[in-house]
Amino acid sequence: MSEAALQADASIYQQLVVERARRPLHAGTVEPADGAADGTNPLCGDTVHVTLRRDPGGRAVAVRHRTRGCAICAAAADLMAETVQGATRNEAEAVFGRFQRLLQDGETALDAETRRQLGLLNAFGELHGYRSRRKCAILPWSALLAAFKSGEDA
Amino acid sequence: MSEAALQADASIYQQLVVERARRPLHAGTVEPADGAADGTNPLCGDTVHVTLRRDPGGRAVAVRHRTRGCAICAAAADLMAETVQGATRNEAEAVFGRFQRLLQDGETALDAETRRQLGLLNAFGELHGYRSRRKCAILPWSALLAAFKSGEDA
Amino acid sequence: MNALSSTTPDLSHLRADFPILSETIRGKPFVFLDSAASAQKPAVVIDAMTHTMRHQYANVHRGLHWMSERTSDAYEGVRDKVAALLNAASREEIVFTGSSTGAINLVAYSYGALLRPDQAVLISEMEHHANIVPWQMLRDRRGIELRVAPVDERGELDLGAMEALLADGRVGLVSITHMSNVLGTVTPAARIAELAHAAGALLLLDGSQAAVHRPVDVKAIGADFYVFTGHKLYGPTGIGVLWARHALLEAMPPFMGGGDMIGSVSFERSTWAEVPHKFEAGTPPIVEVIGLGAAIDYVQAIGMGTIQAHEAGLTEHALARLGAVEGLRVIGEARTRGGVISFTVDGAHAHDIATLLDRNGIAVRAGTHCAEPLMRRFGITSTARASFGIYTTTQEIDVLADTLDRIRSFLV
Amino acid sequence: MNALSSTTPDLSHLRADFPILSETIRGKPFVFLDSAASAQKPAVVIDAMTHTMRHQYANVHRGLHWMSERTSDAYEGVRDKVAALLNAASREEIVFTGSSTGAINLVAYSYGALLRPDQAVLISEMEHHANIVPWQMLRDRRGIELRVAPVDERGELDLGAMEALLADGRVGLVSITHMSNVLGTVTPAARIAELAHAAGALLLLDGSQAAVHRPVDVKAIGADFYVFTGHKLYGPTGIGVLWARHALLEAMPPFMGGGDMIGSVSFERSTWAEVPHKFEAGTPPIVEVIGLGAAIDYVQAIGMGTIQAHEAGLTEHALARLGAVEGLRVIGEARTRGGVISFTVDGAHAHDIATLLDRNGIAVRAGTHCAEPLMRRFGITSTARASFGIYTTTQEIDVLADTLDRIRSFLV
Ligand SMILES: Cc1ncc(COP(=O)(O)O)c(C=O)c1O
Ligand SMILES: Cc1ncc(COP(=O)(O)O)c(C=O)c1O
Repeated sequence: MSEAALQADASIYQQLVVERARRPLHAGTVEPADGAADGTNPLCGDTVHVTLRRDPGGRAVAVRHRTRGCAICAAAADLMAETVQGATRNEAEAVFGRFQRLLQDGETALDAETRRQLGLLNAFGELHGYRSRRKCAILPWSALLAAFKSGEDA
Repeated sequence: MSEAALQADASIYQQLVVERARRPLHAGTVEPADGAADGTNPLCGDTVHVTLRRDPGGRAVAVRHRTRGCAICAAAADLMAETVQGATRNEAEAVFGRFQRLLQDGETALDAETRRQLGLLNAFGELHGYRSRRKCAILPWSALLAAFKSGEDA
Repeated sequence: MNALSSTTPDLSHLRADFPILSETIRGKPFVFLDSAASAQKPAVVIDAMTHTMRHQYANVHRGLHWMSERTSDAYEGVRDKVAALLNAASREEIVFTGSSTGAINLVAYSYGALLRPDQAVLISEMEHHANIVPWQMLRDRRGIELRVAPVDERGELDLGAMEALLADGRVGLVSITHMSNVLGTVTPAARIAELAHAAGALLLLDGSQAAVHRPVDVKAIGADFYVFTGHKLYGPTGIGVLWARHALLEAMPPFMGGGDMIGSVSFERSTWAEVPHKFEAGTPPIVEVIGLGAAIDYVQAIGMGTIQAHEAGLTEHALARLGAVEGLRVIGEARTRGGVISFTVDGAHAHDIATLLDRNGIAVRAGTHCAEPLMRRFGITSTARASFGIYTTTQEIDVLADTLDRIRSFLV
Repeated sequence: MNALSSTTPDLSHLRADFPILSETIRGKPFVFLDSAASAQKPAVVIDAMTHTMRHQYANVHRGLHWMSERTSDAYEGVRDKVAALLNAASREEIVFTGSSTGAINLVAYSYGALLRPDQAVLISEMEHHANIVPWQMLRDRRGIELRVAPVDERGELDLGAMEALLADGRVGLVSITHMSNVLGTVTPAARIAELAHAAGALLLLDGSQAAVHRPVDVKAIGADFYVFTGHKLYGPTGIGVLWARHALLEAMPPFMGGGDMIGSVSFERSTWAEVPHKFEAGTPPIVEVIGLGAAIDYVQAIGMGTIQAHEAGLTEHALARLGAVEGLRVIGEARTRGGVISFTVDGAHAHDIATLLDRNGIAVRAGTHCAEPLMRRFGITSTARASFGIYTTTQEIDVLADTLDRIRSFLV
């Protein structure tokens, strides 16, 4: 097993992604929750269940996910939960917007400030060369935004 | 209008073909007839009506056609009527067999004896390079064979 | 005699793009005047297909791997090109089929299943069999009525009669050619859309000919369905297009079942994929779609308006030249027309004309042109037809006219 | 480890015939193990298509001119090649469609219209969606029953259960895959034909995979319908084949309406052309049919028996090598099988495996493989699948196994 080959694997599945897929830090459910939603990818059957609790100002003070899916999806869910901790729905949408640009155009297309704001999410930078896998990383975010919305509608 | 061009035209529509299409020698109907049949080409709507009278030995002593069709079809009908004059059904079928080989393979593929037997029908020798027109030359023959048969069945 | 007006664009440089045009036929230069049956292909189309198969091919949609992703991108990219060509509202309105015939049958089966048995479909006397037989089959399957709008002596649609046929409000769909493949007539599409909609009917336009010869704007026309076929638009065989308004595609049941058109499958029940995929069952004509994309790029670079002007010039020239051939009668004299001219010659059968033209290297079509009812309308059994493409020249038309003169004197 | 038995033919010289195989993917040599989704094309197929479009192209059947006649000859000549490939009784039994999916839908619409609502269609648990959804749609349209024969743990058809499902004599058609695109299982076609016929049912075989991997003899099998798809047989996209016994084609109503499938057309009534033309409406995929002919010549020159032996050797080797990867489970262990191997790896999702293989230049497919019910049968949501073609080598399989080892240790 050559070093070069391992590095090639690692360029798309960075250490952080593999670790969070194996041992998520934000798995579980928030109880009681102010918002909950499921995301499902009909093509592969992967599902993400997101629950959250918000403070009176609308900030998500707790976000948890239960994911049955591939490593990309599981890690994306976990890093999402970490990143949007304390965010309002609008702020979460802004992060998601940046994340989508990262997946769409790749790291090199983004300015330094955006890259800084993306923080841990930069781990998915190489996904932009794997178009069919982008939806795996996006699935948790659709569930999150639906969870925010379900909380507001309730 | 160049000589070469005229010759090119004439190589497929020999003088005999053009003449018989314009002024058939065997057009009309035999009355009373011992056999009659129609041939129709559904692709172009051309029709050939063949009537014949037979002697006790089964020989077609009179054959006439009424053709609404292209020059190839009209000339083929007229030259057919001339060629099978006095033939039995079996003999007509043998002529038709030789004629089909001429259309299929061309003059050069036939032996001298066959070419001799074909007589006037050799006028259609170049048709073998024009596959889609062969059925125009064959149509009168289907009508003829059906007319023989209709006579026998009656 | 060289009646080309100065406003006619000169496209003769395009001939070099079509390798086949330098072939010889029976020792004569190839004069191809049968584009309405199927057009020849420019090298860019052939090369796009070849390049795909040599360098970047795999099945689309289903694969996660590099080749499959790249091929899917190329395939889906053509939907945008088609949407732009027709000015469709979105790429999701573009469904790939096998041909125009495939597209019309899709509508006849799928939209046809939504028609009530007491409704009618209205076609015209100048339709191609592809726009007659599917509706007859629907009639025989579902009991709907088939109505036929007449064509006048000039070869134009009788709009008054059409309005009368629509008057009882029972017509659910008007399905009309946008340009006749026999008469060259271009139909007043926007006006027909108004008439149809005023009577509560939808409008399908058979653009198999029109889309090749002029700019098409389905939004400006106000059509509901539009179909065309790749091989006439200088593209590959095996690929056709159905455009339909999004809401219609949403409402219509699927036509064929299989892979790629489903959401999920269980033996009890399956759900359908989003449009347009709902209508694209199984492995699509991948390489052919990519080739169609190259063909669309090619004609768009020339400009459909330029193509239309070029053919208008050719048609004018041809009508003048052919009109001077003794005994020649042009069938159809519509005021708005494209580069398709059908004719008969007194005393000479269309098939003999076609064969003698072929003997001289000139390819025209002879027969009923898949429009038997129209032949009956004009009291003829067949015509010879010369049709033009972007590569057609006035010289070729002159060769046609001169040869017809000679053939006539030889045959008659 | 190089377990290739000495009887396995060496076909590695064929790789040079496939231009795409020398591409690199993400900087790595291209290891294409996704032939079951769609095969790559040898240069002879690409060249046949290119040659047609560059030198000898026009629409078929309708034209009297030289180009049209020559193109028609080439097109019709392929019917003989297909008939020989399948050992059909005559060329008239060969119908060209757009794909396997198109062919099965043709039967579902056309033969399906001849079934009585109290009859049933019997499929199996291991069908591709292309052989499930058309029958569901027929059920929903006509009220027939859809029965499903189970698959055992090994991935073989349960023939006892099948016989029981046929026992009441109400099954009109058995429609079964000749080789599973997921499990590799080759079904006992002749035995199924006996069972079906004994119960008064006809048999359709979905040969989309089988026809690629082994000799097929529809007469020896005793089948009634057989379908396959060009793009998996090293041929073009956009072309499929339906074979059916002549008497069946005669009895069946047409599927699509349009040009070339009619005898004559009037608005009141149309008559149909002779088979097989009755089922080929509109301009067919001309260039694709010609390309399919080149593909058939190519595989026939190698020999379908040789191809089968080659893939049997590869499959044996692959089962041994993959079986040694920790946590890897092969789905399907049929005793008669072809070169398609689906597997799961404990703790690693199929999509991650596919992506990491792709990162290393190796193309496999991951997902449900258009066979969701079969996934459910085996209690899984997806698999990774490696599938072999005539150009596949044991070295490629070794690279796959080694890379899987590494990926596993990396991911799990
Ligand atoms: C067993 C089987 N049946 C049917 C099909 C459908 O073939 P196509 O997509 O070419 O119509 C496939 C392949 O996708 C297959 O593997
Ligand atoms: C007006 C018109 N409609 C429909 C068709 C059918 O097109 P296709 O044979 O490609 O399906 C044609 C051409 O043949 C046509 O000219």
